[in-house]
Amino acid sequence: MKKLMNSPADFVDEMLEGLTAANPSLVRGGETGRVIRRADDSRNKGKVGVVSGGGSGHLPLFTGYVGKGLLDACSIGNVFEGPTVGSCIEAIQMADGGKGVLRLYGNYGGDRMNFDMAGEMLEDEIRTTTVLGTDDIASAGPEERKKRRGVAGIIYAYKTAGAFAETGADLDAVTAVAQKTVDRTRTIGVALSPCQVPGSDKPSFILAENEIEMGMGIHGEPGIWRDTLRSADAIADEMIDRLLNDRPEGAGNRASILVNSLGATPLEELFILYRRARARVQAEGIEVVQPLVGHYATSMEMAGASISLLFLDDEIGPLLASPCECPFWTVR
Amino acid sequence: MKKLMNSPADFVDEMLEGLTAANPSLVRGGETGRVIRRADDSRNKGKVGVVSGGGSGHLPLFTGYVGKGLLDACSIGNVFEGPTVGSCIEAIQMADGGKGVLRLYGNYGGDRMNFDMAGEMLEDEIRTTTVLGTDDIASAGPEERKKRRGVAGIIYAYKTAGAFAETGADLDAVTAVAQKTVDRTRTIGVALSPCQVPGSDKPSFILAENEIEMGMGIHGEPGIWRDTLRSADAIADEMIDRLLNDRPEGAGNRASILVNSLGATPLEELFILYRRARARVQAEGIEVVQPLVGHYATSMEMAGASISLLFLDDEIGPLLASPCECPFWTVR
Amino acid sequence: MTIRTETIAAAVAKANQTIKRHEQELNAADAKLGDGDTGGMLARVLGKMAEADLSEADPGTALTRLAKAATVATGSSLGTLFATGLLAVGRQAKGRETIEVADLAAFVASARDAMMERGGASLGDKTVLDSLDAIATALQGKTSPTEAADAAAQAAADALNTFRSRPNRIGRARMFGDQTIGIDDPGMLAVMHLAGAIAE
Amino acid sequence: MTIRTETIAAAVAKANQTIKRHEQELNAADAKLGDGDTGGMLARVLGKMAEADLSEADPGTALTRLAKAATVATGSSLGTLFATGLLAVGRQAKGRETIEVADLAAFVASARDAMMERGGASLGDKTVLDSLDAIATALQGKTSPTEAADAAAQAAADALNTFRSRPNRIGRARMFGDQTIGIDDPGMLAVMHLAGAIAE
Ligand SMILES: Nc1ncnc2c1ncn2[C@@H]1O[C@H](COP(=O)(O)OP(=O)(O)O)[C@@H](O)[C@H]1O
Ligand SMILES: Nc1ncnc2c1ncn2[C@@H]1O[C@H](COP(=O)(O)OP(=O)(O)O)[C@@H](O)[C@H]1O
Ligand SMILES: [Mg+2]
Ligand SMILES: [Mg+2]
Ligand SMILES: [Mg+2]
Ligand SMILES: [Mg+2]
Repeated sequence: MKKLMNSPADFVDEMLEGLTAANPSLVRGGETGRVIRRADDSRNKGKVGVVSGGGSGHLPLFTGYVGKGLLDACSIGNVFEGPTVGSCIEAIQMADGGKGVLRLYGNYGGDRMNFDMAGEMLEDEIRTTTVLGTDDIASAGPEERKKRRGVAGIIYAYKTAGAFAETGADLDAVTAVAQKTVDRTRTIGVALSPCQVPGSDKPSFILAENEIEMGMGIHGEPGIWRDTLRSADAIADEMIDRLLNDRPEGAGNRASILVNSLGATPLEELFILYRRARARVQAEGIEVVQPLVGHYATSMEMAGASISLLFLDDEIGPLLASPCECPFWTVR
Repeated sequence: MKKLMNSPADFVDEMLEGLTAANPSLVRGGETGRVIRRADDSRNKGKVGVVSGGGSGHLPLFTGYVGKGLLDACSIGNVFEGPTVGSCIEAIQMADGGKGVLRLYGNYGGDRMNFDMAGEMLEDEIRTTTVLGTDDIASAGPEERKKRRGVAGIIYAYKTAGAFAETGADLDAVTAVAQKTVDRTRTIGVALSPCQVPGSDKPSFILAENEIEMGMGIHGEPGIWRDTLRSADAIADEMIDRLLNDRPEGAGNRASILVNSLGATPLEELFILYRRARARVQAEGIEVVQPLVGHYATSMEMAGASISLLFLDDEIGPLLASPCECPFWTVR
Repeated sequence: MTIRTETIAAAVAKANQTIKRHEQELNAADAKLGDGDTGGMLARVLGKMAEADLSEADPGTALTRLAKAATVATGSSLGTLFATGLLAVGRQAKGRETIEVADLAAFVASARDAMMERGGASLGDKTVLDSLDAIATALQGKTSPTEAADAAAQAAADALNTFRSRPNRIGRARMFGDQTIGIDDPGMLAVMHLAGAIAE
Repeated sequence: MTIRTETIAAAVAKANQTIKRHEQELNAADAKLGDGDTGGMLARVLGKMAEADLSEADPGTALTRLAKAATVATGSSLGTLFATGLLAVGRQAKGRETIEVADLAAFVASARDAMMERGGASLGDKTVLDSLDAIATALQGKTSPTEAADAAAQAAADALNTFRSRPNRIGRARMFGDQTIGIDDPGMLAVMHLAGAIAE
């Protein structure tokens, strides 16, 4: 697999250099150099901080969502590795304006251990809470929902928690909104072709010519089935069926749809998927609001797409619609 | 090559359906169904209209740039085919608020013939002018600059012409600004892997494992050389060298850089390229302003990237910085 | 013999079948020099033309309707040029109940000229223009339909052979420069198949 | 025999060499069940540890410095657990000039327990915990360094063999369920190589 890169060892740092050079609203900080924070420092805003973190290779996740009404800071690890405990500590410190910090990140072992350690090490100085993204319905059954991994749908929780924090809400309230958003978000992905970790001599998995995998994870974790390619409508139908079958309690009749490219899949195909997904959701009597179609959470050059549904209620609906501003997502 | 699609014959129409469903600021119109116009109809804005058009398969080009401060309407053809004359006529009509319409599109045979025919057929009703995007330095030498094809850099002309039209400038003035922007824009691309036209049974070209082509066109037109993959810095250096060697007269010392994915190449790699490109341009004593890094003009799932430079002057600098709003590019 | 609307409709039907048969061959020829869509595009265009309603149309009107069907089906260079040529011929035939075989040479020449004007290419650039030019010349003085059809088919085949050893000088293919020497121009190849089909 | 900071430094150097040699093998083992980075990650971690400045450090301080080097190098599950284990052992050794071989069993057990607490896995889940548990048991009562090293290496190899036929129950590998039966856990494979290297 060909990549436009220099030494694999420099991949993440050079990427962060370019990211911040191109986006002056993002500042790289900390001794580790592996934290991105808002240029308009959150510490003197007297608001609850919201931090995230995760491995590299998922842009715009995670660092790209630092901005007003979203994240205050974000730690970032090597490709597909959790962020180091040092970078998690720094991210929490940079987000802390004295009102505490929500740690909001995906349910992966390394991420969890490092954010936990960071929280423990700071517990005398900064009050922190945790919400884990667990939106991927392919990764565990409904009875084991807490074990599910987090994928693209976490950006919905960034949005609502970030927006609520901007209103001056306290840490417990912001945490509750983030948790509710995660609880009401469902995602499923379909992979068409793999990606390759820089420096590795093999792709992360292998799919035969014309083979796809439903429910595969963003690092190549196994999915629900592997079979030959089907039509976009058939694929969208199955994804929407599975999402609707896993509807949260009290889902209501308004939802946002996120159709996300895993990387190489172009906008054309996303819009073809969205067209069907929307029709299917509407046919269930659910109103579709604030749709998102594009590259929101990727796995480098992996081909495929994910579909997420966020079932809105009267609290998180307005928070999704309220203003936010980062290089990859603007609401006005 | 695997694609998330239904029948190839429906590819473009289903894509447009999804595009407009996801983006209420874009309205699909005309008898042909192959025109996108602003939802806030441009016809009663008393301004010069700016239209573009081209083949499908390049999203966000061309239709994605319809919006305030950019295009008023856009005709769209089948994948890699020019827009039909009927759709060009409709696009011009939808953009016309009585002050004339600039036809601003890439220098490709089919596009040119159809926009020419449309202009001729409307000449008794609507005054139109033409500016052709010719930014791709790999497609002809400096002495044949007018023969060059248009690639990603055309979005700069959308931006300046669109912004100038919003100020109430007349058709000749808007046309002159578009032409000046094209004259001051230079692009070069590098391809890593091909794309495939829906319905075709072969990719548009073949590159061996580890082979790349410098200067290849967005439909697979031949480039400058084909050789094994090099480091991102070496590639960025060559691209910037070639762009700077082809600097327009009176280039000045301020430029915008656009690092654009041809489709499959992820943001991580674009930022690694941008980091180097920016450093090289700055080392020439050129200030970098308003950089753009992302998916701005693609060839579906083609892997690779293009770099464009727009050399600013006191007229187009402020036009690049002034507000615009479309689903894929917002300036405030 | 005279050419009526039914003659035109029959020719379109034949051409449509032929192009379907050669669709992937033409795509492959175009892929060597361009974007590999000549066959798919022509199949679509001729398919739409074959569906066009030619009822109660004199030959001129029929040709104009066919041209419109082509312009609705595509905006590609070749498709648009094809429509341009049909429009030009339709304009010549305007108001006439029938067309004589003897008129064909002038009609093809007028298509060629309109296409030259629209596309900006010149004779010798190795395009469909060169095929049409050869056909126009070959048709001169021909009055019997079979004689005319054979001459046109032969001229199209000869033009393809003659130009194979020259470089393309227009459109996407131009950028391949001397690499195009020895390679068939996909547009000329298509004209050969079409002329051959009508001759049958 | 007693273990000093130099003994620890030498062991790290050896481990570093060994891991480099097995980097792609470990990646390949992880690729079957996870994201294929175990080898690359451990090579990076041990490389950083080998560079750590252990001058003027007693064993406890040395272990803590090594743990810090590991936490700076990675945030992966295994790397973070590895650092967690080293920190626990460092805490036990705190203030002592030397460590006795006889202490090793308890030290490894404390690493195992700290890692269990941090990672939330249990014994039997087919992870490095099971290897460490086997090593801790094997070290019990061993006082000679070679005897201890051999016992540890053997225990790690045995654990790998024993668990091969069981399913993984934690982390990414869990999701493959019974497909993991018959496959080596990459973390356990790494412990086997490391224990083997130190035994040499
Ligand atoms: N400007 C032109 N004048 C005459 N013929 C042209 C011109 N441009 C293209 N052609 C013909 O069209 C053929 C290519 O057709 P097609 O593949 O449909 O075009 P494209 O994909 O470049 O839009 C060429 O082989 C050539 O014969
Ligand atoms: N929670 C855990 N507890 C104990 N060991 C674990 C845990 N998670 C992972 N491991 C061990 O780590 C190994 C995988 O390491 P690595 O590839 O670095 O992790 P990842 O890529 O999943 O972050 C597994 O083989 C297992 O032995
Ligand atoms: Mg990993
Ligand atoms: Mg074409
Ligand atoms: Mg073509
Ligand atoms: Mg792993």
